[in-house]
Parts: sequence; structure tokens; C-alpha cells
Amino acid sequence: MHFDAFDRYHDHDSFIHRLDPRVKAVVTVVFIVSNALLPDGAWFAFGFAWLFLLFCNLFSKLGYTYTLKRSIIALPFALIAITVLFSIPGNPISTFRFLMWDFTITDAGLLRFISILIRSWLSVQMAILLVAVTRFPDLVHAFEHLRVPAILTTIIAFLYRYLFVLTDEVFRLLRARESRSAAAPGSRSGGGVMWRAKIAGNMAGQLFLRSYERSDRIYNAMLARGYAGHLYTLNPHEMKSADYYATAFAIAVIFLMQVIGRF
Amino acid sequence: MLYSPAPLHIPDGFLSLIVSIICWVITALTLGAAISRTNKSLGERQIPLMGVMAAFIFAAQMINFPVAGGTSGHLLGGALAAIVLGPWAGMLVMTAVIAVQALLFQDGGLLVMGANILNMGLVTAAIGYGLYRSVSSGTKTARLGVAGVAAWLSVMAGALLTSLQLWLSGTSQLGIVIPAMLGVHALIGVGEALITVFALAFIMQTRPDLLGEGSESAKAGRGWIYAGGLISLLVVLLSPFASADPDGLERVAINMGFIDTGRSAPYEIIPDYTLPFLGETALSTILAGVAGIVVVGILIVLVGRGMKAKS
Amino acid sequence: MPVTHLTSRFIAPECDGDILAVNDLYFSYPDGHAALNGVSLKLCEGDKVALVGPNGAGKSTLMLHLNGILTGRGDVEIAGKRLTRDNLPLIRSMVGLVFQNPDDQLFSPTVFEDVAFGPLHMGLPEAEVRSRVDAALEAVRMNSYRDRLSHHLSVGEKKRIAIATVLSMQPRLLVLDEPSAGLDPRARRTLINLLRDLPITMLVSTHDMKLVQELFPRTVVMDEGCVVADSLTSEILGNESFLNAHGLEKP
Amino acid sequence: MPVTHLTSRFIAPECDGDILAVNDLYFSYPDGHAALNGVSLKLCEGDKVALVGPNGAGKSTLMLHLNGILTGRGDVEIAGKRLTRDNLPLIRSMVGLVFQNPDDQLFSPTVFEDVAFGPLHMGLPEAEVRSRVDAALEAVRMNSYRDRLSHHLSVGEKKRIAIATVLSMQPRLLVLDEPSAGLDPRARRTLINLLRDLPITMLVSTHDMKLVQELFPRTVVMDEGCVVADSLTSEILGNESFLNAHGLEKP
Ligand SMILES: Nc1ncnc2c1ncn2[C@@H]1O[C@H](COP(=O)(O)OP(=O)(O)OP(=O)(O)O)[C@@H](O)[C@H]1O
Ligand SMILES: Nc1ncnc2c1ncn2[C@@H]1O[C@H](COP(=O)(O)OP(=O)(O)OP(=O)(O)O)[C@@H](O)[C@H]1O
Ligand SMILES: [Mg+2]
Ligand SMILES: [Mg+2]
Repeated sequence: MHFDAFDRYHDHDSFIHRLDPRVKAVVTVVFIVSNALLPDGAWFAFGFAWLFLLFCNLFSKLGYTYTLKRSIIALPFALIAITVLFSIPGNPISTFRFLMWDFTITDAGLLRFISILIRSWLSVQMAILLVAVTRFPDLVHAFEHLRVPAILTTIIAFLYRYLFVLTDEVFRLLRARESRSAAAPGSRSGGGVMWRAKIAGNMAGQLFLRSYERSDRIYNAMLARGYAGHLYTLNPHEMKSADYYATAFAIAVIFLMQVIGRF
Repeated sequence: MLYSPAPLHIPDGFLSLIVSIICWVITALTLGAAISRTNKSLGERQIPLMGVMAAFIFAAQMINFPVAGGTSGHLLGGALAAIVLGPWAGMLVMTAVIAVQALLFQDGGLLVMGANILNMGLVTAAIGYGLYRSVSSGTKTARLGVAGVAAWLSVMAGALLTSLQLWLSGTSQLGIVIPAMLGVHALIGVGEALITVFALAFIMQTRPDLLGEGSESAKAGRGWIYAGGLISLLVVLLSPFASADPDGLERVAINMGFIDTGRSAPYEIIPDYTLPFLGETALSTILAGVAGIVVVGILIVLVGRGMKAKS
Repeated sequence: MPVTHLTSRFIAPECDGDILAVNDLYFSYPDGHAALNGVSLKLCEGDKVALVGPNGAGKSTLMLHLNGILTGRGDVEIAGKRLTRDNLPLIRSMVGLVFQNPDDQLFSPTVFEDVAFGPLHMGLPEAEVRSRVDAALEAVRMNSYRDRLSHHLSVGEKKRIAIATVLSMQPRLLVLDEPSAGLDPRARRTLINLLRDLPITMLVSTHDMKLVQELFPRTVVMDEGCVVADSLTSEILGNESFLNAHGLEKP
Repeated sequence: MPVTHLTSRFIAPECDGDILAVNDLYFSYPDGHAALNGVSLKLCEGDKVALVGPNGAGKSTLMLHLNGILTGRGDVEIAGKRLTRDNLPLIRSMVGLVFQNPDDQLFSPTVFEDVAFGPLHMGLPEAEVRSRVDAALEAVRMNSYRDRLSHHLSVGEKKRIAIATVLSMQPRLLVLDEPSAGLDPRARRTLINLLRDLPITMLVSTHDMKLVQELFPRTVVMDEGCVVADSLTSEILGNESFLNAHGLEKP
């Protein structure tokens, strides 16, 4: 099995793909912070932010709708925000009865609800774009440059490498369980809930031990190649002038977005 | 489905800037302590170990078991990670998992990652480890039982914190989000508890050395018992109160200035922060932030004391 | 590499497919990779058939179809029953699938619990479960291992336990994916004797051409998602240019 | 099973041990299991030697001693230098150890980083590291893979990269633990050709007797922690009763 499906990187040769990963990481975070700073109902600024996203999509050769298509992932969480529809005081728009309660949607509530959704939706798209145009190991390097503690970036790099190995292992375990989940004619199959939970716990324990022992073997392999407690990397990333221009441009656009949002 | 988002991963946009920042500060302080502890106390073997363990937690979250009617139980892993790796390493491992979930799958946002790490990584590890540590020299049954309770409580704590953050951000109504989140997670927590207990039982049976005397898990100090116990106590006291009387909680919060903090529209914050004549809102904002940081600071000091007392 | 097609010499032996009948099976993985391109195959009660082919030929994919873990376009019939969503659990009690890596098969702490998983899931009464576990362990000659932790066993021992975990379900068809991989010569010999003695219909995928020669009268060759030969083993092993064309070697 | 001892026919070829000399090595695992019971072994520059024996014979344990990952009682000398705690880094740069499972060996996200790991940790300057990575990838004919992610590779490709990760350290002795396990015949053939062409002294543990016959003029047989034979491959493979006594088989 190959769970390369986990890899969200899209290999193209575009201006944005070639940018230094630091630039992309920083611009993404600034964009998301900017979204959070935009006041409720700043429709023009929201629209402008979306145009910026379209522009980035286009320049990444991903097609206009690439991030749009993947952005529904955060939608289920919107359920949690639904209560603001009724909770913010304002002019009532409509009232309905559900079971024994009356719910009144107010205009202020609606405004806030929609603003929350748009902010979230814009931010998610930018994050989607970031991993589509940056290989994950490069992103981790970017975080190293941005002073994220080395121990964290190293754990993340290992996590990324062994994610694929261990998820394959889990899927094979799940598959083995499934293939023996049989029934005999005339008896109730499946066992009790406790028994099923026990099987799942056993699988987690099994996976833990194998991971633990694997980490021992990896440590040996590292020792064999000269590891003595410190990790060194050859890091080819260097900021070029194009990177500085792109950063300046993106920050200017985001600043403009804030200005539009305020007036 | 390869990967299904859990309801505790808050996406960007659902928390206000100030709540996100306060959570980031608390998280960063705790992680700073975790990193310096880990760098000091653990050998170089810990690097591959923690990396592979993070991949393990990630993969183990995919193990599920059918409960009834198409629903299934599965694992979040914060308590389990802390119990088998020790609290600081467990926190770092959970942080890596949450960061990768946010970066690679957009499961949870970037700006709100501080909150997500706090809810699912730090608090779960503190409760999980703290309670387990209090019986770590007890019988097998006691250890497993407490681990189960700790796993359940850790999920409840994550849900409670998430609800409070959403409410402070003005994203949800307290009277609805608390019972809804706590209700759902009371069930999810049972799945978590069962898998944690059976996984630990498996490890105790096959490699008892990994959990026994002299293991990583036994090394951390007794300070964790106080930290974990204190947080658990808060959760146990606050949850029923918040569910039964959300208005009461809201009144308390208003009196203490918390509400204004979270909800003050972000564009007001920036000028108020920078201007010398602090408005009432801004003052309460800062006070609330400071209060949060102080609470965390106290916890860290307590834990540090405990560690010193042991060594 | 072009798929070399059958000369007329390679014709499937007479068989009415009373245990397994696969009819024109197509399957693509979610990423679009077409792993099976119209596979047809029949097995009769008592057949012992080898399934060979280069890496990526689709052997494992085909095997995963035989008890409905994957479902492609086309028919799979087990003992005359068409495999559908409804009779999946029933089919699974008839087809015992053993994966290549025994570590994937064994998820319980003790040997006993693992071998008992299938019967317990089938909802059999306790006495029946116990007697089936005993019989299955007896068949692989591992009766003394019932209370051992599977984690600490050697590869060869794990392999035999893995086979016991499906034997305890009393399957009518045993499907083994690369059973001899990773075994040392002695363990491999033990396994060969075990497979020879088991009185069950079996389909075995392998890269071990010597195992094929010793154990299986009939061989099915797959390449690029198709069955490219289905014939007597001696005939297939005799045709060197055909073997080379499909990345295989004489034993 | 009693250990069959050497007949006088099995005598190690003349060799002054100028690359590897292991002298009376004993080792027990922390749980008390004695895995090596006095192993002695010599390798000369240019030797290609097979190390065979049943599961649990102590082959992997011996290999872990050759660059000081484990240290038992007795002497290990590499190119005339005794292995001690102080010259560990030096020894590790001379002995390239490749583990059985390439997933354990390839721990960096990209192929380039993995192959560069050894030279970097030897403290070489950047230009030198780059040229060594190029040369190592060239040697295993994987130059076009340098920027690929390791987890996207097939087993055969991973195996070759794993060998490149130690070649980049320009070792004087290559130690491979079961290099052909899990490969299909075609990938196995590629590996055999690669090993034949590499102009380095090597010690290779394997269960694949055909590989031994094809590639190695000299074979060392271990069982129960001892070297029970060290001789010409043809002689060892010719003595069937000896092979049987140690759980081995003729290819
Ligand atoms: N989960 C998956 N997603 C996408 N493609 C897959 C997946 N699993 C297998 N494949 C591809 O399908 C094809 C058939 O794979 P399969 O595992 O059935 O081959 P095989 O004959 O069993 O090979 P091997 O001898 O290596 O076990 C291969 O090209 C493989 O890369
Ligand atoms: N970490 C360990 N702790 C305790 N015993 C061990 C450990 N690793 C190996 N052993 C034991 O030491 C003995 C030698 O093991 P080793 O792995 O060296 O054998 P091997 O010849 O490489 O076998 P194989 O062909 O299966 O790889 C075996 O009996 C094994 O069970
Ligand atoms: Mg296969
Ligand atoms: Mg070995």
C-alpha cells in the first residue's frame, strides 16, 4: 500500500514554487493574521483577499479553483459557530420554532456568522496553497530558519518520514482485522463493545511496541553513520532578490487589504 | 476515509486574535520549559524516539472500533503519549502531531495552533501523566484504572477549554457550546479511555520494562501529581457548573473582564495597546492575558519544584 | 515492458470453479492506477495453485478481492455464492486470507487471543471457540505456544501462528500472500511441509520459484493486472523466454 | 540441536587480516542471552565474504560489533586499529553498515539528505560532501533520485539508496545485513550486479544461498554464536550433511 495520498505537494515549476519556503510561510501567516484583524462585514476587503488568493493560485499553475475545491474541510466546524446567529443582540430577521424553543436570527448575528465563515475559509485556502507549492521538508527547513527550536523541527521531520511507514502499518493491521471479521450462519457476530475496544487497544499497543523498537533500529543506523547527539544539515536555502520583492509585494497587498477593510 | 478531522481541531477564523495570542503565549512558555527539560535530561537517543513516537500517535489515531449505529471510538493520544514517554516528551510529541496535522492537512489552523496545542497536547499530557504518576507504584489494576480515568478527563478538559475559547472569542453561545461539546466528548472520552487502558495493558504484558521502575515514564517528578491533579480538579469543578449554569459563568467572566478581552474587536486592540492612555477594555485585555500567564507560570514552577525535590 | 501473451500451450486445466470463480475483474486504486485489468480465475475443491508475477503485477490486489476487502468491477464467487456487501461476513468465514508479514496479522498479546479472534467474532459459543483454537494450533504444530506472547516469537513461528489464525475459522479456501518471504531455509522447509499436509484448497502468491516447483501442480502467472498464463507448473517453468518476459526466473 | 564442528577440510583461507580482524568475541544481551560465544574472523582487502546461518545464529549481533554499536568482550580491529571508545568516529567512517530494512536506514525526508548524513557528521566541508553524495549515487546508479522523497521509492530503490548512504562515507569495509530480502527476482538481479561491481571489501549476511553461490568465493557459517565453518563457498555448499546440520540448504 502506498499512502502517498498524504502528500499534498503538487510538483510544478512555477514562480511561487521557486520562492524561498520562508517567504511562503511568513506570507501565509501574515495573511491569516490579517484575516483575523479584518472587522466583521468588511466585504470589500474579504473580496480583495480572495482575489489575492486567486492570483496566487494562478501563479502557482494550480488552476483558479485548486484551493477552492479543497477548502470545504473546515466546514463541519461551522456548526459550532451557528449559535452566534441567535446570540448577538440586533434587529430580528426571522424567527423559527425548534422543539420547544424559539430562535430569532438577528442581523448582527448573521453578519458575524458569515464573517467568521469567510475568515476561516480564506485562511484555510492559504494554508492549503502553502503545502501545495512547498515540499514539506523545505517547509521544515523554513521553520528552522525562522528560529523554531531545533528539537521540534527534528521531531517533525522524523514524524513526516515515518508517518508513511506507520500509517501503512496501521492500514495493514486494520485490513487484517477486517478480513477476519467474519460471521457464521445463525449466530450473532461482532462480539461485545468491550471486546472490540480491547482489540483496538491491543492494536494500538502492538503499534506502539513496533514503533518503539523501530526507533531503536533507526538510532543504530544513525550511530553507524556518525551521529553523536547533534544533527547537521546542508541547507541550500538562500534568499534571492526575487524573494525579497515577492515578500514586499505580498505584505503591501495585505496592508492594502487592511486599509480597505477599515474605510 | 484516510483521515477524519476530530472536533477539537479549531480552524483559523474561529478564535479572535487576542484569544489566539494568549493561548500561543501559554503554549510557548510551556513548550519552552519542555524543551529545556528535555534537552537537559534526555540522551541523544531521544530524538529518533520522539520522532517515531509522534508518527505512532498520528497513526494510532486511525485505529478505531465500531461502537454502535455507525459511530466508532478512537484515540486522541495525549494521555497515552505522556504516560509512556513522560510528560515533557509527551507534550513535544503531541505538539509535533498537531503541527503536522495543521500544516499538512489543514486540520486545525495556524494562528490558532497555540490553542489547539494547549487543548489537545499540553493539558491532556498534564492530566494524563499527573494522575497516572500518583499511582505509578501501585498495582496493575490501579494503574490501568487511573489511566482510564485520566484519559477520559483529558478529553473532557480539551473540550472544556475549546468551548471556553470559542465563547470568549464570541464565536459560540456558552449555553449551547458547553453542553454540546462536553456531551459529545463525554462519549468520545470513553473510547479514548478504553483504547488507552487496553494499549497500556498490552504494553505491560509484553514489555513491562517500558513502564516500570527506571523507565522514561517513571523519571519525571512528583510535581506533576499536583499539576495534573489541580487541572483535573478545575475541570471537574468547572464542567458541571458551566453546563448547569452557563449564565452564572458568564456573569463571573464579565465581572472579571474576560468577556471584553476576547470579544473586543481586534481593530480596537492595536491602537489601545499602543496608546499611552489605556482604555478600560484594553486594561482588562492585558490583565486577563497576564492572569493566564501567571497561572501557567505557577504550574510550571510547581512542576519544576517537584522535579527538583525528586532528584 | 510488453506483456507476452499465451501461446496456445498454456491453457487452464479443466475446473468448474466450485470453490472460487473470479470473472473479468477490473480494479483501479483511488489514485487512478489500474491494478487489475480483467482477471478471470477458477479454483476447484482441493486445488493448490501458485500465483506468481513481478512486483506490482497485481497479485496482492487480487487476493484482497477474494474476501471483499477491495471490491472492483466484475464478479467474485466463493463456493457458488456471489460476493456482495450483504454476505461479506459469511464470505470472510469461508476465505482465510494470510498476509505477507505476520506482524500485520497478529495484533493480540497472546497467541491464544489471536487465534480466537475469528471464531469469537463469528459469535461461536465458548466451547466451540476453544476446540477450534486447539485444532488450528494442532494443525500448524504450535499447540505448546498457546499462552506465549506473539511479540517474542521468531518469524517462522509467527508465520505459522498467522496461518492458525485463519484456520480457526475453518475456511474452505486458504489464500496466502508470499508465505515464505524472510524465512531461513529451515523455517521455509517446515512451512512447505505444513502447506503440503493441509487438506484445504489454497491459492499462494510467491516470488520463490523453488517453492512453486516443489509444492504446486498448477501455476497462474500475472503481469500488469492480467493473467498471462494458467497452466501446469512444469510447462510454465519449462518456457524460459516466457519467464524472462515476465521478470521471473527458473528455480 | 548440537553444533557440528569443523572437519579439518574447512579451514579459513590464508589471510593476514589487514581490513578486519575479530578476535575471540563474546557478547550477551542485557537479558542474559549469550549471542556470541567466541567469534574470530579475518578479512583481507578486496575479500567478498558471505555470512550465513540459521535465524538467531548471531549474524546481526556480530555485524553490530564491527562498528561499535555493540561492544562485547574481545577484540575488533579495523585496518589495524583496535576499536575503542576514542576512535569510534574513525572506525565508523571506515565501516559502512547497511541494515536489513531500508526504512530503518533512510530516516531523512529526502534522498539527498540521507546520503549526505554520513559525510556531514564526519565533519567534511560542504563541497566535499556534495561531491561524495554525487559519487555514491552514481555508484548505485540513482543519480536522478537525489531530490526525491524517500517514502515514494520502491523497496528495490530504497535498498540501493541505503547502500549509497554508506558509500558516501567511502568506507573500506561494507557490511550488509540481508540485502536481498523482500526483492523480486528482477530487483534481486540488479542488486547482485551492483554488489559484484562495487570494488570494496564486503561482508554480507544472507539466507539466499543462490546469492552466496553466485557472488561470494568465500563463506562463513555461524550457528549458536560461533563460527562453525570458514572456507571456500564451493566446499561448503558441497557438504550437504553439514548444511543440514546448520539449518541450511543447497541453492
Ligand atoms: N494503495 C495503493 N494505492 C495505489 N496504488 C497501489 C496501492 N497498492 C498497490 N498499488 C499499485 O497497484 C499495483 C499492483 O500492486 P500489488 O500490490 O497488487 O502487486 P503485487 O503483484 O502484489 O506485487 P508484489 O510482488 O510486490 O507484492 C502496483 O503497481 C502498485 O504500485
Ligand atoms: N535486543 C536483544 N535482546 C535480547 N536478545 C536478542 C536481542 N537481539 C537479538 N537477540 C537474540 O540474540 C540471538 C542472535 O540474534 P541475531 O539477531 O544476531 O541473529 P541473526 O543471526 O541475525 O538471525 P536472523 O537470521 O534471524 O537475522 C538470537 O537468539 C536473538 O533472539
Ligand atoms: Mg504483493
Ligand atoms: Mg539478523
